[in-house]
Amino acid sequence: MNLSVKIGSATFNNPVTVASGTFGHAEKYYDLEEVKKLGAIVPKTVTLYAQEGNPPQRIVETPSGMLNAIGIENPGADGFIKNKLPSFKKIGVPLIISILGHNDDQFEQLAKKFNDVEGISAIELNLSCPNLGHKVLVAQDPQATHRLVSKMKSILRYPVIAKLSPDVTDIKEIAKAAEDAGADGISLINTFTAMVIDVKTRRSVLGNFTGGLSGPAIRPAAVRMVYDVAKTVKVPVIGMGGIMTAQDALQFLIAGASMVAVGTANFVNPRAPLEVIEGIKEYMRENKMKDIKELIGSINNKNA
Amino acid sequence: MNLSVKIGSATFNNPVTVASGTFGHAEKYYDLEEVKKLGAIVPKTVTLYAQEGNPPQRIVETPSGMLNAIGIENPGADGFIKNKLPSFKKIGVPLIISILGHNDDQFEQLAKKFNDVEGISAIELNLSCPNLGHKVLVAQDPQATHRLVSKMKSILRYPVIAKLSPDVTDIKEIAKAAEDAGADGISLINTFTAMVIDVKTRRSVLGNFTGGLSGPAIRPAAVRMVYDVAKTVKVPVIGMGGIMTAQDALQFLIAGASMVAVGTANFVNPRAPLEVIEGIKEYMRENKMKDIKELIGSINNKNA
Amino acid sequence: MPKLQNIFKVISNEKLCPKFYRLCIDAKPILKDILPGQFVHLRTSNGLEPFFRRPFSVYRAVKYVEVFYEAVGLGTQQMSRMKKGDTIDVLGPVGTPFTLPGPDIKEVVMIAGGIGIAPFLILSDVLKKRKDLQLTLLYGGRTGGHVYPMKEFKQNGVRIHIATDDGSRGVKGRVNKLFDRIKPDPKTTIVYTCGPNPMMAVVQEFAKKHSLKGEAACEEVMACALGACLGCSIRTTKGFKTVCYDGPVFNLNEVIFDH
Amino acid sequence: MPKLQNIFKVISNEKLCPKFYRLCIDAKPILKDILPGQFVHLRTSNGLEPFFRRPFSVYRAVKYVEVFYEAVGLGTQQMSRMKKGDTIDVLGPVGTPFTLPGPDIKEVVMIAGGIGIAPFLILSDVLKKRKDLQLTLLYGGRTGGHVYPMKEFKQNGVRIHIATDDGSRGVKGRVNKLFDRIKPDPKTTIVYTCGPNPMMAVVQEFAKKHSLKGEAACEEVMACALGACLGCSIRTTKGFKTVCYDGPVFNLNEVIFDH
Ligand SMILES: Cc1cc2nc3c(=O)[nH]c(=O)nc-3n(C[C@H](O)[C@H](O)[C@H](O)COP(=O)(O)OP(=O)(O)OC[C@H]3O[C@@H](n4cnc5c(N)ncnc54)[C@H](O)[C@@H]3O)c2cc1C
Ligand SMILES: Cc1cc2nc3c(=O)[nH]c(=O)nc-3n(C[C@H](O)[C@H](O)[C@H](O)COP(=O)(O)OP(=O)(O)OC[C@H]3O[C@@H](n4cnc5c(N)ncnc54)[C@H](O)[C@@H]3O)c2cc1C
Ligand SMILES: Cc1cc2nc3c(=O)[nH]c(=O)nc-3n(C[C@H](O)[C@H](O)[C@H](O)COP(=O)(O)O)c2cc1C
Ligand SMILES: Cc1cc2nc3c(=O)[nH]c(=O)nc-3n(C[C@H](O)[C@H](O)[C@H](O)COP(=O)(O)O)c2cc1C
Ligand code: FES
Ligand code: FES
Repeated sequence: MNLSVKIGSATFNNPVTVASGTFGHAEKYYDLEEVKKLGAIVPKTVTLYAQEGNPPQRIVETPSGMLNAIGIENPGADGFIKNKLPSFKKIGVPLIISILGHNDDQFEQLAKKFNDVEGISAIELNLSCPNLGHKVLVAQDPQATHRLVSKMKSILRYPVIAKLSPDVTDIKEIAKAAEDAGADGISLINTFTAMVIDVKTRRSVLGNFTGGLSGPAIRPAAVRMVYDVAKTVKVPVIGMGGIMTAQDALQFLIAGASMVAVGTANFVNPRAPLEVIEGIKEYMRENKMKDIKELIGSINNKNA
Repeated sequence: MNLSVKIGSATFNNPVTVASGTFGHAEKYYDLEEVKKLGAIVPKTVTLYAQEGNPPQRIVETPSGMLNAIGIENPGADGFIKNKLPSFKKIGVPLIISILGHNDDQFEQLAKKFNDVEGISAIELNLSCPNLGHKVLVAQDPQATHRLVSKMKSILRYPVIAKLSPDVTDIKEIAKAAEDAGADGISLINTFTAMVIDVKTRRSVLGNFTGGLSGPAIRPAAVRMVYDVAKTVKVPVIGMGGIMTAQDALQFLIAGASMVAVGTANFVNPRAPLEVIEGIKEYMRENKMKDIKELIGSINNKNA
Repeated sequence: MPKLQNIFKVISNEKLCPKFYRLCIDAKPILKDILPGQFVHLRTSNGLEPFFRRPFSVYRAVKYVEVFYEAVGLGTQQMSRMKKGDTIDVLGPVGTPFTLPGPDIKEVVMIAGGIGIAPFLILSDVLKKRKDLQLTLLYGGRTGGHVYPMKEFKQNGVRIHIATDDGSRGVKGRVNKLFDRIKPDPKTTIVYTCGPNPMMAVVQEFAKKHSLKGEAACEEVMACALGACLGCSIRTTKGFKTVCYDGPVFNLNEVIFDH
Repeated sequence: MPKLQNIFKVISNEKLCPKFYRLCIDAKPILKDILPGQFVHLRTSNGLEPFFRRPFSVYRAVKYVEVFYEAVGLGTQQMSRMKKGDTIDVLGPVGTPFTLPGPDIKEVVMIAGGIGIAPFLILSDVLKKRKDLQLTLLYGGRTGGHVYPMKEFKQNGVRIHIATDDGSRGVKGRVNKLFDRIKPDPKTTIVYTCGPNPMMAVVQEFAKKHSLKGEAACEEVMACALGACLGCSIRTTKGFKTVCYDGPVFNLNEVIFDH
């Protein structure tokens, strides 16, 4: 059974990865033999300079999901490359590095830094992190998306994946802009901007006031956006949003995603990504599929 | 304790209503004495001509919510006015009539028909129903929203409430356009476009292919949009999206909504709207509030 | 706000055979209003999982309101854990009941598949009072292992013919294998059916062929069960009809089963 | 994918007093790895409600892994219904444990508020082996009605001083009313505290005043408990630190309790 997929020049043994910001690789806790089974790993977004992140409370439970306002706490590009990348490389699973700049110049410097690094498979542009107090996200603006993706493509020697925000009127338009600018792949969805108010104190529960909604609650919206994007662009799509089980992941693959990312589920069931891989294989066996390509985009959309 | 609120020239005894499409008034089932306690009733959206609605399956459960693709099944304006309105009027609760036209002319004709009707309090413009196969919804386009609301204001003798879709990049922009065009109130949110795929058949579960996501799953996104809109416009806001309990409704009021609508919750707990009214009173008592105005927009947003 | 949302006490919740249970609810206030074919919409959890209530035909409404159910998923599994003394949020009775046979009818044929037998015990409870009626049940089940409480049907004087997919009880095959057991007469025979759509489609053909009057108790996923959301519509020759309000009982010849 | 996610069997789940329970888990594979101050992250439901796991200090790890918990909300209420033989999904042990006192330390003062007593039984289990140590527990609770299993602390040779808000047991008032019971010496005394932030803030002041070394076991809402999500950060004098990975045990003087 062939589960391998490609994004640009990068090949992955299977279509299951972990979503950025939801997989902290703590050597002392993780079972490397199990982690090795992942199709790819996407570490938390790296910014040019270290960020200490948002004030607490940073997360809160919501019905079938959660809000987060971490604020991309990270050691910065140099710190990441020096202190974290080596242990990620040791795992031996293809790495997709997520980067975010607070302006074009920072994105440019980030691209150059990672060009000089060996042993990574692709770069994911986080165009959609809602927790930085921007008025408008890059991923909410087709022109900005096109401009930034083109620039990144002109610099990066690695395949470029554009990660989109669901807080848009027409996700197809943004995806198309990224593809036209040369993106090798599109990943979606990031979180929906949201908030929870503590009625006792009449304050927002999150220290950052607003946060990003993720988890099964948003899955139906994510599946629909992935379907819309997959039928709009020719490049591979990485689908995510509320995947807890293989059944959930199959919805995204059937809708047209070439890869799926498990995010929030890692917090509830750290074994979810492996269970998803096993479940996809089982489904393909039952349905006599020899190649994951038979599954990807196999939706019967007569009634679309 | 004063719970009454105003939208334009219309006054409501309390800020709790039912969301359009979620309250079918079946005389043979409902306890009129209880229904009388509502602040207002918003019947299902009425279109100019009768619509038979979408093919089954029309609804499906999702994590902490549901999808619906009813397709605005309704008897049309004349049928509604003749056969349904009288029994709604009999209840004696202020009526907010939700209307949707498939083009400006239909909206115009609907406005004229309801101008000729007595005993309604306001008109809600459904600018956001995602289940009619439109490419772009009116509520996704500030210009179209402005144009349509102005036209409706120029015709209607009743207060006009613009109901917005959450499937937009910047809800504030749409709300502002509606207010600038003279809307007496803004109601939000309608459902998020979404879909569920049956992995056995590889078809969309809903006969209409996509549907609208509602229920507690979307509440955190709804609260944030209501907060954004309430601080952007001066006209009253009707907040909705996943309200199941008084605690949920309080989040919307504290965020700045002058009224709240209970929707999907009616299906799970038909008494939810009454429990919400009671819970709001209790909260005001505990917090020594004499007027609902002390509660509306009382959020402490220092950290915003 | 409906009159008919009530919190009642569970009297018993008996496991009859693997996966099949009988829930007994102390529901005096609604007991007398229930008509054969109507259903109750039960909240199986106080939380959000599952999100919807679950609809169940009333199986019997003599002393208590009884529901005969199969544990197929989360909601019915939660029900299967209910114990005497627990409270349950019951919405109902709702829905359009069976039309009882007119004076010209002499034979009532109830054709059920699987759990579709549920609405027929209460129907026979009512019809047994009419001594001039011959009650027959054609029942198709997966296997004899699922021993349904046929005793009560017998006590109601119902003639019972059984078919099982594996032949472990009664005739081997689907319920249509039992059609030859009845001698239908268009003027004096009426058919009531409840079960999977493919089965009811076969019954519809059979009724058409012998031009029999009949009714079908249908299923669709439901939200409100009050005719409010218009979510449970199915296709009929008269357009979309809600299963919860226009149905669940429909004229057998008007239902379009191809969905 | 962490080594330490396991499905274990519940041995017992005893109700000690209204709302306080003691859950006993058969967790041999991890039993020996657990250090005082570490915690386990429990999945209280197989469903999505509540959505997160729930963190609990290990109360004792002798024969079984024990958790002493208070039923405050949905997750702990679900736990309170667990029975012998049930399975439970346990993530852990995780977190940074207490630093055990050095050879120069002669007196260990454990200052606990409410359920904050949980991590101190296992601590005393370990420290009692050091005969040169005087173990003291200053405990502040709501009311004497909540009879905590002080017996085991006594068996570990712990000197116990109790204060209750309503004075129904021990001194009336907060735990700070008990500070005068100890004669702290900066060189030989160490303070460990766990409880509500306002209480630990008072303990911090007290420690500062007498320039005592100490550690605090802190709380924050958690998602992963593996240092992955960076969601459980609190303020410290050294910047944001995760309670699950850098903590839950922190240097008492470095925690900023004003959140
Ligand atoms: C009017 C009516 C009367 C019914 N009477 C009975 C009865 O007397 N006894 C009984 O056991 N069942 C009855 N059902 C079916 C029962 O409602 C479903 O089995 C139940 O809702 C399944 O819930 P669940 O959470 O256990 O399973 P789910 O996890 O919701 O689903 C499990 C399986 O059941 C199917 N299902 C879910 N909801 C429905 C539904 N509303 N109708 C049909 N299939 C569904 C799903 O598609 C899935 O295949 C009736 C349904 C209707 C509409
Ligand atoms: C490291 C650590 C160790 C803990 N050890 C214990 C223990 O040994 N025994 C024990 O009874 N409790 C302990 N707690 C607290 C326990 O995790 C919470 O009481 C529990 O998560 C509440 O879950 P719930 O669903 O019952 O309540 P919820 O409905 O989630 O909340 C009820 C109340 O508890 C508060 N709460 C929720 N989650 C937490 C949390 N993670 N920390 C603090 N308060 C919270 C909420 O704000 C709310 O006020 C510990 C917490 C942490 C972080
Ligand atoms: C705690 C947390 C932190 C996240 N951090 C990042 C991040 O740093 N960069 C990013 O692109 N997405 C981040 N995300 C978004 C996820 O990668 C993912 O797009 C989103 O959560 C939807 O998937 P899910 O529902 O499976 O979690 C984060 C999500 C969570 C819950
Ligand atoms: C079954 C169903 C039918 C609906 N029909 C309409 C409608 O006809 N017109 C409209 O403006 N909104 C309609 N809505 C949207 C609701 O009015 C409401 O805006 C949305 O569901 C969010 O609120 P909730 O989460 O409380 O349901 C419908 C929602 C549901 C679930
Ligand atoms: S379930 Fe709502 S109309 Fe039938
Ligand atoms: S809970 Fe995820 S980092 Fe602590």
